[in-house]
Amino acid sequence: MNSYNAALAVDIAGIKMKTPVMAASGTFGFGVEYAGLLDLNQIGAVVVKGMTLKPRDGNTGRRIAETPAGMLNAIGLENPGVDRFLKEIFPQLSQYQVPVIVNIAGGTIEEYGELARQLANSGIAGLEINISCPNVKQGGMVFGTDPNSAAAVVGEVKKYAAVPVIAKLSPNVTDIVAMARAVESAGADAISLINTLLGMAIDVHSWRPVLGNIVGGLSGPAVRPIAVRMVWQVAKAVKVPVIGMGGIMTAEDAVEFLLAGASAVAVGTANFINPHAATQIAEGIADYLRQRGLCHVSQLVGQVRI
Amino acid sequence: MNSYNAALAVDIAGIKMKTPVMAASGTFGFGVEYAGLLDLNQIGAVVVKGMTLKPRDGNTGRRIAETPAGMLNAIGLENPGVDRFLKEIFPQLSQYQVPVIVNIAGGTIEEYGELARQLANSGIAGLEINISCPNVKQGGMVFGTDPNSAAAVVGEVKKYAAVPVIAKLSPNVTDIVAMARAVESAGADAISLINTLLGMAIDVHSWRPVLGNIVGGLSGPAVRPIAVRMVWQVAKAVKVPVIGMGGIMTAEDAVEFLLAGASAVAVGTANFINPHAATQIAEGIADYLRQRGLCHVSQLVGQVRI
Amino acid sequence: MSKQMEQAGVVSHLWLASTIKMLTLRAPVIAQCAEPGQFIHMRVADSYHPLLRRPFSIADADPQAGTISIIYRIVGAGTELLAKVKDGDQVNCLGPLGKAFELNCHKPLLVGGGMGLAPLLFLARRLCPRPVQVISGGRTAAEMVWPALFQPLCENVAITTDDGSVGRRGVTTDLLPKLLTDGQFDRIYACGPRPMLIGVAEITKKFKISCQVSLEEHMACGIGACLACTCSGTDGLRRKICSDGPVFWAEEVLP
Amino acid sequence: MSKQMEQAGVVSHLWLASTIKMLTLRAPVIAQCAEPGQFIHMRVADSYHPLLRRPFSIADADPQAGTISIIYRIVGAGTELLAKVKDGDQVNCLGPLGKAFELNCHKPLLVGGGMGLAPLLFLARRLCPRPVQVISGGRTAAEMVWPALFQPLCENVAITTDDGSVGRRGVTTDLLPKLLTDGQFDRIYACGPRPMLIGVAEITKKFKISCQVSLEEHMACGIGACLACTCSGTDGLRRKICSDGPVFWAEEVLP
Ligand SMILES: Cc1cc2nc3c(=O)[nH]c(=O)nc-3n(C[C@H](O)[C@H](O)[C@H](O)COP(=O)(O)OP(=O)(O)OC[C@H]3O[C@@H](n4cnc5c(N)ncnc54)[C@H](O)[C@@H]3O)c2cc1C
Ligand SMILES: Cc1cc2nc3c(=O)[nH]c(=O)nc-3n(C[C@H](O)[C@H](O)[C@H](O)COP(=O)(O)OP(=O)(O)OC[C@H]3O[C@@H](n4cnc5c(N)ncnc54)[C@H](O)[C@@H]3O)c2cc1C
Ligand SMILES: Cc1cc2nc3c(=O)[nH]c(=O)nc-3n(C[C@H](O)[C@H](O)[C@H](O)COP(=O)(O)O)c2cc1C
Ligand SMILES: Cc1cc2nc3c(=O)[nH]c(=O)nc-3n(C[C@H](O)[C@H](O)[C@H](O)COP(=O)(O)O)c2cc1C
Ligand code: FES
Ligand code: FES
Repeated sequence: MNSYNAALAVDIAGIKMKTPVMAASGTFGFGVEYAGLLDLNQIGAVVVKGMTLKPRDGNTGRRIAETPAGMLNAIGLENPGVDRFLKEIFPQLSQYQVPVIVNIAGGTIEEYGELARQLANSGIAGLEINISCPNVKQGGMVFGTDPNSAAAVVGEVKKYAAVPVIAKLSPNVTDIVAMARAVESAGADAISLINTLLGMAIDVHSWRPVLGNIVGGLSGPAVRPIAVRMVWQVAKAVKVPVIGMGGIMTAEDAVEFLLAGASAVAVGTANFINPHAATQIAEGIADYLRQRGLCHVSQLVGQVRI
Repeated sequence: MNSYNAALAVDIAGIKMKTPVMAASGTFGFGVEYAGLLDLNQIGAVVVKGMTLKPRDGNTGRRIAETPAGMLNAIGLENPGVDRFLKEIFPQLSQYQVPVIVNIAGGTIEEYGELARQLANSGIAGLEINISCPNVKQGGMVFGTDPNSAAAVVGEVKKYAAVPVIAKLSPNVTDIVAMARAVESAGADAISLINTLLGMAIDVHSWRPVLGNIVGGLSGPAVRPIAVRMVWQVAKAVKVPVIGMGGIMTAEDAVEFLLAGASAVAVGTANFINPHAATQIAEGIADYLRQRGLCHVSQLVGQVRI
Repeated sequence: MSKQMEQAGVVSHLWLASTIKMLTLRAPVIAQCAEPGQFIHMRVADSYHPLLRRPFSIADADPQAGTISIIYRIVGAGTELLAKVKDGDQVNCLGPLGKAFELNCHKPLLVGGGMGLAPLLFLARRLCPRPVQVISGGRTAAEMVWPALFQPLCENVAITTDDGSVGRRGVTTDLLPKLLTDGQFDRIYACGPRPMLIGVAEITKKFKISCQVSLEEHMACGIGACLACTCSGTDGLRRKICSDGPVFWAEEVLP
Repeated sequence: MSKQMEQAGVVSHLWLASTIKMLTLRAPVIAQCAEPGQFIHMRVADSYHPLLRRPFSIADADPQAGTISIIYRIVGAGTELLAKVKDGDQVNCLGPLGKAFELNCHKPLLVGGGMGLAPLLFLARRLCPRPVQVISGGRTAAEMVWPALFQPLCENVAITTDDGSVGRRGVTTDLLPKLLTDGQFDRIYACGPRPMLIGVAEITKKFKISCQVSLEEHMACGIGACLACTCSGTDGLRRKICSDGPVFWAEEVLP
């Protein structure tokens, strides 16, 4: 397990990771759920579920649906709130050496700032700003589809944040590069993409939407070509590191994102299918490097030959 | 075969179709290619490959790639040009009773108008304005991602068109409803959606983009949830009929679009996998109606129970 | 030893009814620590079609033989694929998952509707040699595969069907009041459709008998990470059905 | 009778080399009208994974027996799935597709590289009893399954391999000039990698011998509808490889 460390270790905007393979927000709980199944210390970073100031129950009704090579989710940011996170959950997670990144979601710009303030000296490794959740009425994706609003949120968070700030972009936009440039100018230390694509499924037996929330976010292999395209476009346009995700199931999928310009990747839906996905993908990247005589993963980043 | 006619016949903005299942542009050639395999007269309408004023060779290099439950294409609007279409191809196709809709693509607003003018009295049943092709540098999707440009194109085409005009929308936008409203206000008689989503694939062996054109359009079952969501949003917002497409493989998939609000559907990628898709899906819809004691397909349109 | 991912070989795969099969797998690690009420989360295909795992209650486990069994109904694409699995094939299982039934009782009554009887079968085995009674509810005789499975483990198997084609016409809860009046039961275990569970919980509350229920919800991760399956407890706190449950005390989650 | 969609039963499925298999299918309608150079477009899975059909040259067809054969190399996900197909399974085939070789010659020479030899095998059979000679090129001895297949149909089988492990070390075009000088051939048929085809076309042009080549491209529809597979002819007009080809006169499509 440790043999690949040298080749895989990366530093994303100051967050030091043993491997470039992170666990994506909302798909890895608070990390501890997976502790019995894999060695959390062998994961690049754990991005915890979207956190709000107050506890949230999330959406009612059915929350997930399968689609061809993908899934829809409409969890609706269920979470225990930042207080309980800091008091009850983070102490468990901080026993591991893995960097913990907290994904934050506010209903107003001020709430994002307040979340950053409350998390400032907690010992977390980074903040990921979720301006891209398609499953909540207020905030969420609204901030993620307008460059000015996105920049305002990032600016506010940067005022209070003591750790690197990652802006997570929504793919539900006409111009992903404009969004990336806006958050970079506002001070984002890194950019992650993509969040889920807004989708819908209807049950042809009951004539009802499959999801209680009517619409939900599409993730999984189905969206990978869209994600790779957006990572490629954004990585060319910004200077900050890009964290790529969207449908990564295998080491080859991860390499595709690295070649497109991602400095690290995150694994989401794959965790549900294979709980060892994040560590196995890291091992697979190490093998890939070894087979090609490469000594570090950075030798892949952005190397697509156009 | 004829038993389902009464239940399935639809009139989309004046185009009379035997079934609500059309063949999508670019996936059914000029119809005649499929003539040996199925009865063209049993298809709702044939939408022919995107047509330009001058012949086009399309993109060089590899033009298609498979992705999970989907495919990328970067044909680049290869076509013989409107002259040869009218002289050599349309006469073959017009021997059938199936309505022929011509998908038109211009590099400028004037070119769209000129295409409409040249096709005005040719005997075609309708025009579909392709403002959404992701695979050409000029025109194409540029018009499809800005409401004002889209409206301008539709307005120009309406000046010359003697047949119903369908505006085909791109899904690569932040606000599909704004696009739909813009083309409706400009006079579109119907709206079709979705065209393909811009995607990319990289070969991890050669480090090169799989497609010669680098990026391409994603279609197939993978995109269906996105398409259903957009059809649902648009159908609620406009008065003109909506033609739904994106990943329809089975009659149940088609019913999902009808319930979401589409008055007709189009089958694209499915034609490649099953050349009988369009007719079999129509038969499947007829069965679906029969099993539920419904006497006409319109009883499904927009009936999703929210 | 707790939850594991295990590549399990098919030992046998039998039809019990026209849409119901029993699958027995060699999964020594899961078999070793499985307790009644727990489930396994299974991949039914190696492709992305379907993408997600499928949860099935453990209907039996034999630690000596290293085998576990599930009993399932074919209801959609995933179970249709699963039904094609053959002797010698391998299936990827995650388990045992979830919280098990509490076995601290003397005279239990098991109430199961439809496929909800699967976890109760394993429970009945582990409750032996205590006297076990079961009410087996279902739609119609053709699906009533359960009495034969429960008979060797139980004192008494009462049957209800919706259409009266076997046993009493009606639902399981129709039988409950009389049984509870006469039977001196000190624990009810229930698994089945939600309306049934609500009915059972109401009646047992009236009779002041402790009751455990097993809930179902659509699941993605199966281990408490994705929050697809949560519900609100009666205390207002959230519960994850996959990891805080599927077994709960009735009053914890039902009105 | 032209192209059809036919559900074809597997008659036999044999390994010819470690990554090469021959699949024989009962497909009476396709077998009836197949001509050498044509191909079938095949579904290798019922799921969406992979989504598209796969094209394979018809390597043999027996109208009496109602069977066709393909010979294929396992190179990716689709051919890996295909390799698992068993006797009695059904595969969905579209065919016969494309334009066939013209058989109007007296003394043909067949030049094939790698899997390009598959359509030439069917061609050799249909050219009989004319005297047929073939140059069979490949990478290495282990993949050289072709001589044994061509032997019963041909006067002479010349062999080249990249590594010299069997036959002459080199490529098929190395042998061409001498053969064309001595052999009085009146037609060359070539199928294989593009650089080989260009080489063959150059040499045959010099020798003024008519030459047909079979091209390959990634295909979606296989019937001329999607334009995935087009190329420019030497006259500047576009050609669809799937329906105007895959067989072309060399000067039509090659420099
Ligand atoms: C903890 C748990 C234990 C289970 N144990 C068993 C068991 O022992 N035997 C058995 O036959 N089934 C059991 N199920 C249900 C089983 O998981 C589903 O029937 C199966 O996943 C359906 O897969 P599919 O692809 O065939 O159907 P799909 O095509 O996915 O769905 C078919 C129908 O089943 C419904 N369905 C699917 N999954 C669930 C679910 N998780 N909860 C409720 N409804 C669902 C769908 O809404 C749909 O109406 C259990 C479910 C859970 C959550
Ligand atoms: C008209 C025609 C006839 C053919 N006949 C034969 C035959 O008789 N025997 C045989 O072994 N193969 C033949 N092929 C090639 C065969 O279709 C591919 O090998 C097959 O589709 C690969 O599928 P896959 O999913 O295993 O590989 P993929 O994972 O799709 O691809 C694996 C590799 O093969 C390449 N490839 C895939 N399809 C094609 C193609 N159409 N043209 C060129 N390269 C391709 C890919 O670029 C990639 O490098 C033929 C192709 C065409 C177009
Ligand atoms: C069930 C589920 C819950 C998610 N919750 C969040 C969340 O709380 N915050 C967030 O930023 N992204 C969330 N996401 C998005 C993922 O982090 C990721 O961006 C997306 O799923 C694409 O990656 P994938 O295809 O690998 O899953 C969620 C995704 C899923 C499937
Ligand atoms: C190979 C290919 C070529 C296409 N060419 C065109 C085109 O010329 N004009 C157009 O408007 N849409 C074109 N499309 C888009 C389809 O008409 C359709 O909108 C899209 O593929 C979604 O439907 P599907 O998922 O059923 O394929 C093309 C799609 C494919 C796959
Ligand atoms: S299924 Fe993921 S939390 Fe329960
Ligand atoms: S493969 Fe579609 S035109 Fe040739």
